[in-house]
Amino acid sequence: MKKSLLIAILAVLILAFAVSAEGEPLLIGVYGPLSGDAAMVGQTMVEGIELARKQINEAGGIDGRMIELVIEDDEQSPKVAVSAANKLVHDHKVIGVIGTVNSSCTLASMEVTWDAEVPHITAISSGAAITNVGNPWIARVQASDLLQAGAITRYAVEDLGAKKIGIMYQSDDYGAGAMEVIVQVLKDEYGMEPVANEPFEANALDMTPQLLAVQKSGAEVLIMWNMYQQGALIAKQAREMGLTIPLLGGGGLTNKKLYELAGDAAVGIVNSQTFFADKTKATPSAAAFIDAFEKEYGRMPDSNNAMAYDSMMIMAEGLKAAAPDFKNTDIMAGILAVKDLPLATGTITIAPNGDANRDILIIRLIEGGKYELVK
Amino acid sequence: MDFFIQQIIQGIAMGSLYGLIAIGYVLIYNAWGVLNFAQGDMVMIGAFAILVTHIFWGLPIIPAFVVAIIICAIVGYFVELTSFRPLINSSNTRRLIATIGVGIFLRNLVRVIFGADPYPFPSIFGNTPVKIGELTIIPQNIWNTVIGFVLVFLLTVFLNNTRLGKSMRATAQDREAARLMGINVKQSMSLTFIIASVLGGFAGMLISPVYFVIPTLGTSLGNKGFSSALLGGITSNPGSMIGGITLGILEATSTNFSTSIQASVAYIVLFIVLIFLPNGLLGKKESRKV
Amino acid sequence: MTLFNKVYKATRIWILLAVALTLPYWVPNNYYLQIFCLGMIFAILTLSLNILSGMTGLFSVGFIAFFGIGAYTSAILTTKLGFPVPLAMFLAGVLSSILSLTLSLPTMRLKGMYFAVATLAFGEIMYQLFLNWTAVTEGTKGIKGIPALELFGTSFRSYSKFYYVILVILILIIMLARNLISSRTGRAMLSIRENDIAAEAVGVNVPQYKMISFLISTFFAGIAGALYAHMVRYVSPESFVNAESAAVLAMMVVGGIGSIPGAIVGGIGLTVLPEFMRFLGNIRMVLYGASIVLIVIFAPRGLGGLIERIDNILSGKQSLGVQKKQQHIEGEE
Amino acid sequence: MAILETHGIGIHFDGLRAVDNVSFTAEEGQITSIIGPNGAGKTTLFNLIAGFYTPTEGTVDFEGKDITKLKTHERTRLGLARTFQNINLFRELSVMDNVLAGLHSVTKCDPISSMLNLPNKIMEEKESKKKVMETLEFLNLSEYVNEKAGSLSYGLQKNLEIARAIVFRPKVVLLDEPASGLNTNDLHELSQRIVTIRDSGITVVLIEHKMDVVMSISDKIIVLNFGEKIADGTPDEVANDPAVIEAYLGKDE
Repeated sequence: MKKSLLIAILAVLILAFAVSAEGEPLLIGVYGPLSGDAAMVGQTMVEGIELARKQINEAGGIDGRMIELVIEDDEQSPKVAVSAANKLVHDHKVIGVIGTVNSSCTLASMEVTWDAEVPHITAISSGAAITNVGNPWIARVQASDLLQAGAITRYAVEDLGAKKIGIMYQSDDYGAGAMEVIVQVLKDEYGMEPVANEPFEANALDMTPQLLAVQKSGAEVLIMWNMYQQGALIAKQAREMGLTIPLLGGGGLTNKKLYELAGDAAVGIVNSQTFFADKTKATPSAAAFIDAFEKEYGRMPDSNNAMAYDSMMIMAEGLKAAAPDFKNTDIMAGILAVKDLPLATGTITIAPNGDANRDILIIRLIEGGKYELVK
Repeated sequence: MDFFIQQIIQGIAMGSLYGLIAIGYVLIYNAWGVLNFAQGDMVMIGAFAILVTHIFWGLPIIPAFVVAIIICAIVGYFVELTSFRPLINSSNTRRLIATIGVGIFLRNLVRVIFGADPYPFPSIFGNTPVKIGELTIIPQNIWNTVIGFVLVFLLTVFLNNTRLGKSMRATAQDREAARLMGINVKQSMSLTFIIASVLGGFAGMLISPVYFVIPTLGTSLGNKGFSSALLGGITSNPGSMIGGITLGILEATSTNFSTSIQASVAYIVLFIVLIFLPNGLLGKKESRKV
Repeated sequence: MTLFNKVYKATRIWILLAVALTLPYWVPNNYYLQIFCLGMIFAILTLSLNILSGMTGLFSVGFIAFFGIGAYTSAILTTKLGFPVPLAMFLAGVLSSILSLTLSLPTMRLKGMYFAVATLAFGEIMYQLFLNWTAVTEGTKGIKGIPALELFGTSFRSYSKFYYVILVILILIIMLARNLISSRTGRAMLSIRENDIAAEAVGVNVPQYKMISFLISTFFAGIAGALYAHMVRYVSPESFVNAESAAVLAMMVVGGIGSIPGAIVGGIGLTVLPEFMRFLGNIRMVLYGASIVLIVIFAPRGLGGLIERIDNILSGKQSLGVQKKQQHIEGEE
Repeated sequence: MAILETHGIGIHFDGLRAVDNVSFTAEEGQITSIIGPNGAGKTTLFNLIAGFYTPTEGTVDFEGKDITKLKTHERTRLGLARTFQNINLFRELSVMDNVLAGLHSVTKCDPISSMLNLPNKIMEEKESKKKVMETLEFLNLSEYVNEKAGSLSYGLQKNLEIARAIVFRPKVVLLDEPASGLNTNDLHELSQRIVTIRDSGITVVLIEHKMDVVMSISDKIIVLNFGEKIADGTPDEVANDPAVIEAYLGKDE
């Protein structure tokens, strides 16, 4: 009795396997911080990718084959990110990888995809180093620190006419990477030096020592490079101590929490961005994305949603180009061949080093926690 | 000069919070002989307790504080009962590791319940800065400093002048002798732990209006707290307040010397104190027993 | 002693060795192999910490700093100065050892908690150094393109080859640690852990032996760090944050403080196990915290104690039921 | 010849004089006992001689050399061993390892040879174990060789302390109340053993409360009271000294 049952189950399993083998799905690996302090960012990334996958599959997949996602957590740790990438590549045998968030995690784990020669797109990491080590298997949708920090610095000097620029940054891979770019751009393009350059701990609460130093330096503009939590603290504490100079920053500031935490102190903060969720001003492709996202999740997408969505779309371009064999070299070639592709975060062209070139947006937080497009 | 004074003012505001956190370390160290690495997370628990009572439940501020204090006491008692009492006769190594475990547990439990994102908390005493000449002072900071000192004063009075306080002190000095004197050692140790937890939580309640409420609130504050405790002398309650303010001022003024040193100030101070001033600023010398 | 006991005793080490040597052939794929490699590197680190904390009773809360020093040293020597990898790995151990003097020399007088806090401060300061000393460490950008180990014309870039390098080093360090325990030096360390007053009375120069313990343990930790650097081939400060120190401590506790097999099981176990618990998300960390406390309370000897007990039963030294008193290098203060 | 001498040694803690201006000599090859009521400063005197405390005044001479500035482990190396009144064993280590540790000051094996199991280590370990077994046999401890020190009975632990102290053949051994907690049969055996230790060429300095032990085996007795020396001499001289009788009057042993 038992034996026959076992045989029956086995038979069903084999059958099921045989059926699925026909239209075998294309496995794409996704990894990001899904637990810990950055879990929200990881979650938004997965949402964007999931939406893109759904649209692609609903449109008939790629060469008749469906895309299936395998999702792994990297806990925001470089060590775990390496394991996660290995799991995707070697255990799940995915044909493409999207991830992760922290630049240090991407840098550590892209060695794995590089070695295994698996096409890899990072949606959110901005570290300049990712695309300048000659890794032929990586592409990036996020605008690198070079682009973002460069754009904000130019905005500060050219549009605001600032002669004295102060910098504050969170001393980790996100903040320090951008700080170096700002200093470089100021020096190379304008022959200037920042009047203050103050790091703070990534989980610091009291920003006044740094703000006092900025105030003393007589800076006309403060460029801060950090996430929205610290952004809120800086805005609040700067206003409290009477420092009223314009506050500028990077994409990490864009979050509805920024206004919730800092209130009116956050009004007027200007930051660089790759995506602006305003249908009236958006390109048709971006507007379509906003519509679809709102329908799917019942809220407006943020920039991470958009970049993750674009990552999946660019991966799909690679897959299309490589059909029906889906050879790794063909997929990567397809990704690098993307040119003037209208997507959620703009019209994207992938440069030979893997970076997605597009215009950087500058946005400003206005009354009520809304954003307006500056340029 | 104004700039320097402004730095000092800021240092005192932050430092008195460090001091308040430090007292929790001191109380537990003296009664239990262990540095409680979960003390920083009690600060976080306090911040979340007031968030829940005042914002989520909508209690007016005073009852909200009272209920939050009760929550902190309960959490403190739970930690003592589950992770300190069973290990009372274990080696220091084990007890230290247990406190690290408790910290990880509390931090992540709160994160599971409330998420990793920060919550705003409205100012209780007003965030509109007061201008005195060129100097800016934030009312909340003054209040925090004052409340910090008042609490330390009350604690000292309690420990020196009440029967319960005296038995707590006797227990901290010599557990065996206290037992012989007829003191309920178990009870006074529990009480010490609960008071330390409440003081830690209270620091969290004072901090939340200045900053915000987040599960990782206690990690760096905890380190600053025990640095202050050791700087002040781990055997001294008033010492921790002095230690906290000293550390606060050192941190605030460190930006004058080097921009990248601020994050390490607490640890460099700690290292120097341990080497050159092992009994801290106000601590008593621990004599050697053969 | 039954025949089974005898056979077990005679063969256990060979069986273990056979399993270890053939592992790359029967794990399903490279992912599992990589997890094992990482686990073994952390086993070496846990073993190093055990020499300091388990044997000598010096409790370190910032131990990952020496792992980091080792990783950075080997990374910098190979990428910037063109040192051959094996030499760089050795020097990683040496430098980690030398830098440990900056911690151990001034803190030798400190006891218990004070010492633990000093190590924590040291760990934080080292992290800030990795982060801010950009000229040498590349700061937050990290050091990229670290070469894989090459020996006698063979590259050990693939996990299946590097695995054996780690295995050999792990076995070597286990042997060294075992020899150490049953030696004059090891007994001096154990005596400090057990009773430093009596240690002085039998003529042990306590500060000197604490320092020796430090030098040995950080040498191994530095080697572990170098192995990590050449396996991942990228190092950045984020890998050496204080939470990692707590993770190594947890490995030591779960394995059993002072137990060599425990350190191996703890290091590998706490690297491999989380891989299969990751679906739990944030709850995993809650359970992690709770299990540390529970193990400290209810299984003070950790898995190492359990393994030693099973080993004793299988080799006939101990009958099932009663636990005979046995020598164990772990103690109560 | 005096092997151990103190000259006007003294120490005070927080203004309290624990030992005050004590001078005494222990002759080579003799048993010198230190007696006195509880709190007379006997153990403190031992701690001064062994180097656990630094004296506030006075000096300690060993074999005619001033050792006041030497650390405890340096004094042990010169051949000055001790036991503790309140037992300081390595509780979690085996009896074997405890006594092996006692050989620390006369063995040489360095950390590198220790880890690499070089021939010099193997030789030394073999010899050390032989010495340990001899000592354990002498003290009737051989059957416990693999037991954990902490699991032994109080009396055996006392014995083990002696084993650890004499295993390296020190020149002088300071025994702090070896008889406490022993029954009458054991007392006799202990006395015999202390005499044997002396006869083997180790000078013994003894703190003891059991007067019959002290009186029967001592060559010389020093009496302390309130940190000061009030008498010294042969057992007979001391027993008849009026100052000693006064010190002990009303203070029951």
